[in-house]
Amino acid sequence: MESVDMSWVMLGTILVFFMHAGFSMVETGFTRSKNSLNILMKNFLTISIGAVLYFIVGYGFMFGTDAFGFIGTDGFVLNGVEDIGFFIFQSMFAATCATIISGAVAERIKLNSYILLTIVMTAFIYPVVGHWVWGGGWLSELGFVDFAGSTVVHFTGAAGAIAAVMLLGARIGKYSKDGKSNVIPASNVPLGALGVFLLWFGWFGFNGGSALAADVTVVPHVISTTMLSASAAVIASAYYSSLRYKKIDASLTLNGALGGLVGITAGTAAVSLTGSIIIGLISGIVLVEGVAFVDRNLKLDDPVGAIAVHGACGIWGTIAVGFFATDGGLFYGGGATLLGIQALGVVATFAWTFIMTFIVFGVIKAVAGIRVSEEEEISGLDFAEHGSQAYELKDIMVTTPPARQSNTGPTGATLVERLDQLHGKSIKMD
Amino acid sequence: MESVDMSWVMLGTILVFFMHAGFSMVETGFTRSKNSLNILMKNFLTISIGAVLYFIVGYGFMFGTDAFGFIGTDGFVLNGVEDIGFFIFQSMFAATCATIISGAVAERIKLNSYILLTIVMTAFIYPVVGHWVWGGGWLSELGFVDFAGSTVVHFTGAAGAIAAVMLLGARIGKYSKDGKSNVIPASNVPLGALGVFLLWFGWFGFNGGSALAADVTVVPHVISTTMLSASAAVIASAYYSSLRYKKIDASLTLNGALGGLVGITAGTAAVSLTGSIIIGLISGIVLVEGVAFVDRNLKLDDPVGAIAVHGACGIWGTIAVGFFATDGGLFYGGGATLLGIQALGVVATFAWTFIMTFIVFGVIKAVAGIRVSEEEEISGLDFAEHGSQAYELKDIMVTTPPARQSNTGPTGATLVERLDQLHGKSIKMD
Amino acid sequence: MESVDMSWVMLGTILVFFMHAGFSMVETGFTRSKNSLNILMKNFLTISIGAVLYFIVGYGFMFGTDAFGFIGTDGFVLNGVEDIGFFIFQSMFAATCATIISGAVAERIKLNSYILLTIVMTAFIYPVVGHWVWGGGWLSELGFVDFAGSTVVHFTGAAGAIAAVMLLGARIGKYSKDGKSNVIPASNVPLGALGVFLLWFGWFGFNGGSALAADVTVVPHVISTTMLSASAAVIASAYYSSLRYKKIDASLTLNGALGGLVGITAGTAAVSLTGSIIIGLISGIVLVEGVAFVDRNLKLDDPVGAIAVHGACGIWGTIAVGFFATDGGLFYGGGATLLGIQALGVVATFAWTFIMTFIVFGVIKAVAGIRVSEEEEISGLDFAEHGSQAYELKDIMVTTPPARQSNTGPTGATLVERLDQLHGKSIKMD
Amino acid sequence: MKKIECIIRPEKFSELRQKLGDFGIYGLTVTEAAGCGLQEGKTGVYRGNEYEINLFPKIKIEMVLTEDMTGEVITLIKEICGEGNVGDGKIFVMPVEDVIRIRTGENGVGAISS
Amino acid sequence: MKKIECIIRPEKFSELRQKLGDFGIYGLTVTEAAGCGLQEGKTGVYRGNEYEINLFPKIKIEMVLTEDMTGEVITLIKEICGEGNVGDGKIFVMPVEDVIRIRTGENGVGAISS
Amino acid sequence: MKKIECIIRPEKFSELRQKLGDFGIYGLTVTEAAGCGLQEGKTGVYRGNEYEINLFPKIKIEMVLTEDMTGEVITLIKEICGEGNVGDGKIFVMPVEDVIRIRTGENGVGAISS
Ligand SMILES: Nc1ncnc2c1ncn2[C@@H]1O[C@H](COP(=O)(O)OP(=O)(O)O)[C@@H](O)[C@H]1O
Ligand SMILES: Nc1ncnc2c1ncn2[C@@H]1O[C@H](COP(=O)(O)OP(=O)(O)O)[C@@H](O)[C@H]1O
Ligand SMILES: Nc1ncnc2c1ncn2[C@@H]1O[C@H](COP(=O)(O)OP(=O)(O)O)[C@@H](O)[C@H]1O
Repeated sequence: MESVDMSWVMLGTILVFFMHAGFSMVETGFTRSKNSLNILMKNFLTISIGAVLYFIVGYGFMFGTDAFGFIGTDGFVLNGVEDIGFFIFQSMFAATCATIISGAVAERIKLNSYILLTIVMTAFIYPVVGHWVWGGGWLSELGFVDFAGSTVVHFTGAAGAIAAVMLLGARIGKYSKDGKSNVIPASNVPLGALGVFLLWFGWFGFNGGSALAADVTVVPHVISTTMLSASAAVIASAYYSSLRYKKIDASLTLNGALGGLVGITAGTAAVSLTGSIIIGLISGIVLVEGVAFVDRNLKLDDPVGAIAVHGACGIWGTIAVGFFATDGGLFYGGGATLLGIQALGVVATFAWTFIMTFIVFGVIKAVAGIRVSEEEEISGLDFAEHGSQAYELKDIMVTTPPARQSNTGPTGATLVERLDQLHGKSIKMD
Repeated sequence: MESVDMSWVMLGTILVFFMHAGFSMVETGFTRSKNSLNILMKNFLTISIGAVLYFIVGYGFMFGTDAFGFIGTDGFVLNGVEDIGFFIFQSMFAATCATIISGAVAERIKLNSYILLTIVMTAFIYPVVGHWVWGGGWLSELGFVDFAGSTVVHFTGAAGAIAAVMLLGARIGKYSKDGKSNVIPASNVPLGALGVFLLWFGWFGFNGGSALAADVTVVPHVISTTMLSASAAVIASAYYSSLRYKKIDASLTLNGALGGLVGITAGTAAVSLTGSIIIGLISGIVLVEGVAFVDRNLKLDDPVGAIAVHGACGIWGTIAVGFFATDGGLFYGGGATLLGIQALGVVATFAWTFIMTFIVFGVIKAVAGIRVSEEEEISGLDFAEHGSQAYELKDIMVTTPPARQSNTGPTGATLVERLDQLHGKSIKMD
Repeated sequence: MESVDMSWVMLGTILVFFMHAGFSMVETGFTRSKNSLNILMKNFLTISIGAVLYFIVGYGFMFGTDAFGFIGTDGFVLNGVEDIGFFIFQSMFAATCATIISGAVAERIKLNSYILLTIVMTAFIYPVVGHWVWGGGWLSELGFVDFAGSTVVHFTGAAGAIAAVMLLGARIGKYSKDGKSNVIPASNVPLGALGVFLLWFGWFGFNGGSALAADVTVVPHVISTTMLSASAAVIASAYYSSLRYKKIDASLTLNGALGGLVGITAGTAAVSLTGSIIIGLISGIVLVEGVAFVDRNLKLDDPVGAIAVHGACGIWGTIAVGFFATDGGLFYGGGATLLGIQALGVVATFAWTFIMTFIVFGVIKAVAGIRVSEEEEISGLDFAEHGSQAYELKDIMVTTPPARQSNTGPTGATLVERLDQLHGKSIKMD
Repeated sequence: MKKIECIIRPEKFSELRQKLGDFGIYGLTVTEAAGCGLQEGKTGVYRGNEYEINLFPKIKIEMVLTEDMTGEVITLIKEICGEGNVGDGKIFVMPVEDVIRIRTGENGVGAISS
Repeated sequence: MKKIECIIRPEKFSELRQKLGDFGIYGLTVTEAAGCGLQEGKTGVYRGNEYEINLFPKIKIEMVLTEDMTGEVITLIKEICGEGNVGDGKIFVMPVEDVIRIRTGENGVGAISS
Repeated sequence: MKKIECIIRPEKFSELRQKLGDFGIYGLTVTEAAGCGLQEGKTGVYRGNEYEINLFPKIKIEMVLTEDMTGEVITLIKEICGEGNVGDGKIFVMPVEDVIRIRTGENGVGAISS
């Protein structure tokens, strides 16, 4: 392998890793401060467990010798694997897929149950889909196009999120008895906005690195389509939300940027620059409608909009390739074949991921429970699960408790002295 | 084109993109929290609109076939353009120039009027200056040196900001009736400091990428001068501010880092390492004096110090090349020619940008108005323009409103029951 | 030098620079908000002064012509130095070593005394250690292995921190009279978590760049071991802390990630992927125990856990090479020689750094004082040293003070008018 | 006129406020407070050290009412905010000599009648 | 002695405070509060769902004064804080039995005279 | 029964609270306040412009007590919170007509006795 190609893929690897900082900030910013520590821990554990498990089994299932076009069968613990660079690049994707779920289930899921789900996701559910499309499985045989993972990574994550949220239920207070969807405002949108920038930044590695080489004919094109699609989506979601809701909705516009990125991920190398702008514009609208549909029709409580971003826009992006691919796309006289294959890929991925997640998480629910107690949810997961809080605790809140006892006649000059005699020198804490 | 050069330029592109995260955090951190959403939206829309418009027209005006040394005339929608990588790299610069204005006009400008200005800026005003210097226009013919854009990008942005602020006026309460400049403290300096780091980080791509190739004789030198100048500027502004104001002023020191980066941008490849340290030290002082001058003499209300950072230090950086360029600089026996050309470039750029911006924004002011209502400004732009707020809203603030009506004798055990009968089951919201 | 190698090292340089953003956010997030500005200024000044001084003298002491295997003797101001890229890469490391101290001494050190220490650290103390190991000094002669600086950079920083904290003492209220270690909660853990991500991200450049070339046989391996060790450490510290303290401690888990990174830094190129996981797991436990030991046994007040992260894990990482190095490690039949050399390196580094820092900082303490006044510490360093605060100041707190004077019979319709007559039109500030 | 100050659990505020409205009382002033009493503190842990939180967040509501309403308002508060758990809170009844509506300058009962 | 509690719009505080000072009154205690009454709520929208904010930020000022000053102080508050818009706020006058200046221990009027 | 309101320096709260506990008083309500009076303002500087901070953070403690305890409690507050520096704070003693314990509904002294 060439040094320059290796460097490019390693750069991509590092950037995809960095997307996890983005996910963490988006999820922390879009939820309430009483659950911030918990969300951060979920994210750190997801990327960590994901990387280790992908090394042990995930990579093998995904890229090992094919069996029935369904799954890989060797290369566990990288046994006999030459290209370590390719492994580490791919391992970042595995964790990305898993972390998508963490946002949708935030503020009420039990940490340990979440971890169990993450384990199955990164070790098995995702690698299988990955094998179908990138590991020489049946979908790749059919000619399914998903350059960097609109379906493989993003839609898979969203499908898992749908199943998880269905089993988990909404946060307390999110839906009124009459089914009205209530507002649970974000705690730190600037942090969330930063997270979106981090994701956007990392995405250049996600899409660009997927060229797997510093190919001058591919990479600049990929960087450009990625940039233009995200930009178009920001514009679309900003103005479409102001059309629909009278105001430019900040958090929807931020989601919109991500929607545009998810939307272009499949076709980034296959569509023209103009095509990428159109895909982005539509992604922005799909996102706004998607959030409304998930929140008010499906009544799935998704605090950060993960299902709309990665699900709705993931589907759109995958299908869009069928229309906009300069080679084989419907709009370029390529007929409907590709379109059909793309659709098939989406359906198959949904079926597999949704069903598997539903079963696995359903079992966890039955056996261990998946939701924190109502009391913990109200007072916040941070104190309950981590014994602490994310933001400053006022000094006055933390004090050494007064010892309880009755007064037995003390002596001494001042009241304080007398009290001190009773209790021994009092320990003063800052 | 070589893979390695392409990779380097793409890395630069990604890093320059990331500078927008920096701008957003600086502007959000240095202003009041009641306007944070609005500032974030401005930044996201600027980069997005900038990228799309630069693709459609900007690139053509800047790098198309020259007409009279003034403007490019073809290559719109990248028609007939080979090097997509160069386009996407340049498009990030266009947005950067526009976003500089957003900080200076923060906390009182109407979002849509700002957007209109941004459109003209990225589509026309900036590309023309860019053509003069980098597109084969008249300034490049004269031998004007601006390696990465102290003038082309930064000073152009600042010149536009001056015009915009003049038309817009100061924030309510910024200046007392007697002309005293009052303090409007920042809401989140740590976020602003993070923004400065993001900008500094991205600047290595801004200057380094401008080599347009992984040239071993240029790039390491550029990275080093960029680093040393910024460092020297931090030291200078920290200690100069403590000399002038008795305290090491944190926000001025943060601005100082940016001043040092702007200051070295023109000469990064042309001056020696020692030269870069001197340029940086002076930039740090120029920044502190610049902020004082803009704020207290010009009475231009610039919440984030954009005019001092990009304007004062932009001029200094461009002129400095005339002194410190190892080839042709005054201090290296190169005479005053280069110095004169540099000065001419600054003047020409100011004239063009200031006048154009003044006209365009003046028209917008006359036609649509550019400033939010006093009431909106006081209560904050976030709620007024986006219907929401950036940071956590206390639960108690959000409640279902009590229905107003007179009591008609109810029956039932407890008061609550009786009230419920009156109103049907009450909907309780979190 | 090859373009591709240069590009890779420059990428590393930029990433290591970015680690300073990480340090700043971790330190700001883990301490109280009344000291945030001060911590940010410390970090900005550290990197800035570090870079400039390393250019002037540090590089020469570290990589100049060797004298007695102890120190370099030329190349000051890069005199006669060819490879500028190598210099700038190394300069980032120097600042990193110094900044480690800033976290441990936070919330009570005098800024200027800290700066003096930083100067000596980056100009002399660190370069000497660097010379021993990387500059052809005696330790490198012995075959001491420290690929990217577990000892050279991290442990050196920690050793300095220990000396500094011993001389400085604990923050007011940290230890009760009876020696009990009290809790002083963090002010912004999400910001701290972001900092950890920034550091982790930058670390890929820290370790990867240390290959000093885009070597396909080394780099992917280094990126992988770095990733796996950090991941393993996160898992270990999360679950070990929950075992030890009943809860998954968020801030310890965040420290754990850094512990795993420090732990793999020495052996990143020398150990197997599996080895890196084991090293990481142990690092996570070492971190948790290290924090407990430093805080409750040594009673060294280290607000951010710098001593445990860079010290305890730095030692472990260096020693671990002796066990896990696939070539020469004890577990690979290499005998105990390497192990002995590694241990010797740790001891020598500690002796030199601790003693030097103790002397230098002791002198500063005697001459200028190193600690702010009790009053300043209680009210916070931000207002005392910078005249301002990090987060929003409520409008009502800032007002124009009422002039004090007695009432001399005024006339006029309303009370307000009469008062105004008395005082001339009152200036109203926002 | 009387001033009723009550200290309640934050999570009860929303419902109480609504019921007061149903009851015809819209005017009130709220402040965030923290309180302690018989309620047992909770223990947290940070970096391995335990700490006790023994001040609990409470909401303090102030209402100035005409004499005749106080009784029913107190009943209402007790019914809505009384969980029966330690920490439910207190109600204080205090005398008020006069009330002025700043907008109109009217005082006495007229100043609080909506 | 009387205690005057007034609930006003935050933006009025700065001027009121200054005028009180001109008037010779420097001692006061301020708390941030939120209130509701006749003032109409405002509607926000977040991710497409509407919500109503019907508690408004207010500033609560507490001043303990000698009987004779209360009248003029009330006038002053009405003049400065009375915009004539719903939501201007209220003034409550309450009895105080004693005041102690912690620093000196002196009580009664001496404790609040500057 | 009496209500004691005291305004103190935040750094004194922890010790005062503990001593009150030693003294048998556990029930109290705290709010963060800001105050001014004779205490001199401090000057800050931001981006080269000076500004004055002349409201100081204070802690406001409210305790409802039986008549007989007020005296000693006041002494205690004076001893603990009296540094002798301007800004130490004030104590206000006010009448309370009734207290209700929401949890049990009991009123009068029984509502505050622990
Ligand atoms: N004597 C008191 N004076 C003022 N406030 C009090 C007093 N006693 C209790 N409170 C307030 O009432 C709240 C609940 O009191 P507590 O004794 O904990 O429970 P309960 O009222 O159910 O017995 C406390 O948190 C405090 O805010
Ligand atoms: N009965 C009351 N008790 C205590 N506070 C009240 C009462 N009525 C109103 N307030 C306070 O006064 C503020 C203004 O009252 P409101 O009725 O909205 O306007 P106005 O006083 O102009 O009629 C409210 O926000 C609330 O804080
Ligand atoms: N007349 C008053 N009414 C209400 N609060 C007051 C009054 N005078 C002072 N205070 C409060 O007491 C605090 C201390 O008062 P100040 O005059 O500054 O110091 P000292 O009480 O030591 O003379 C002030 O910050 C303010 O909160």
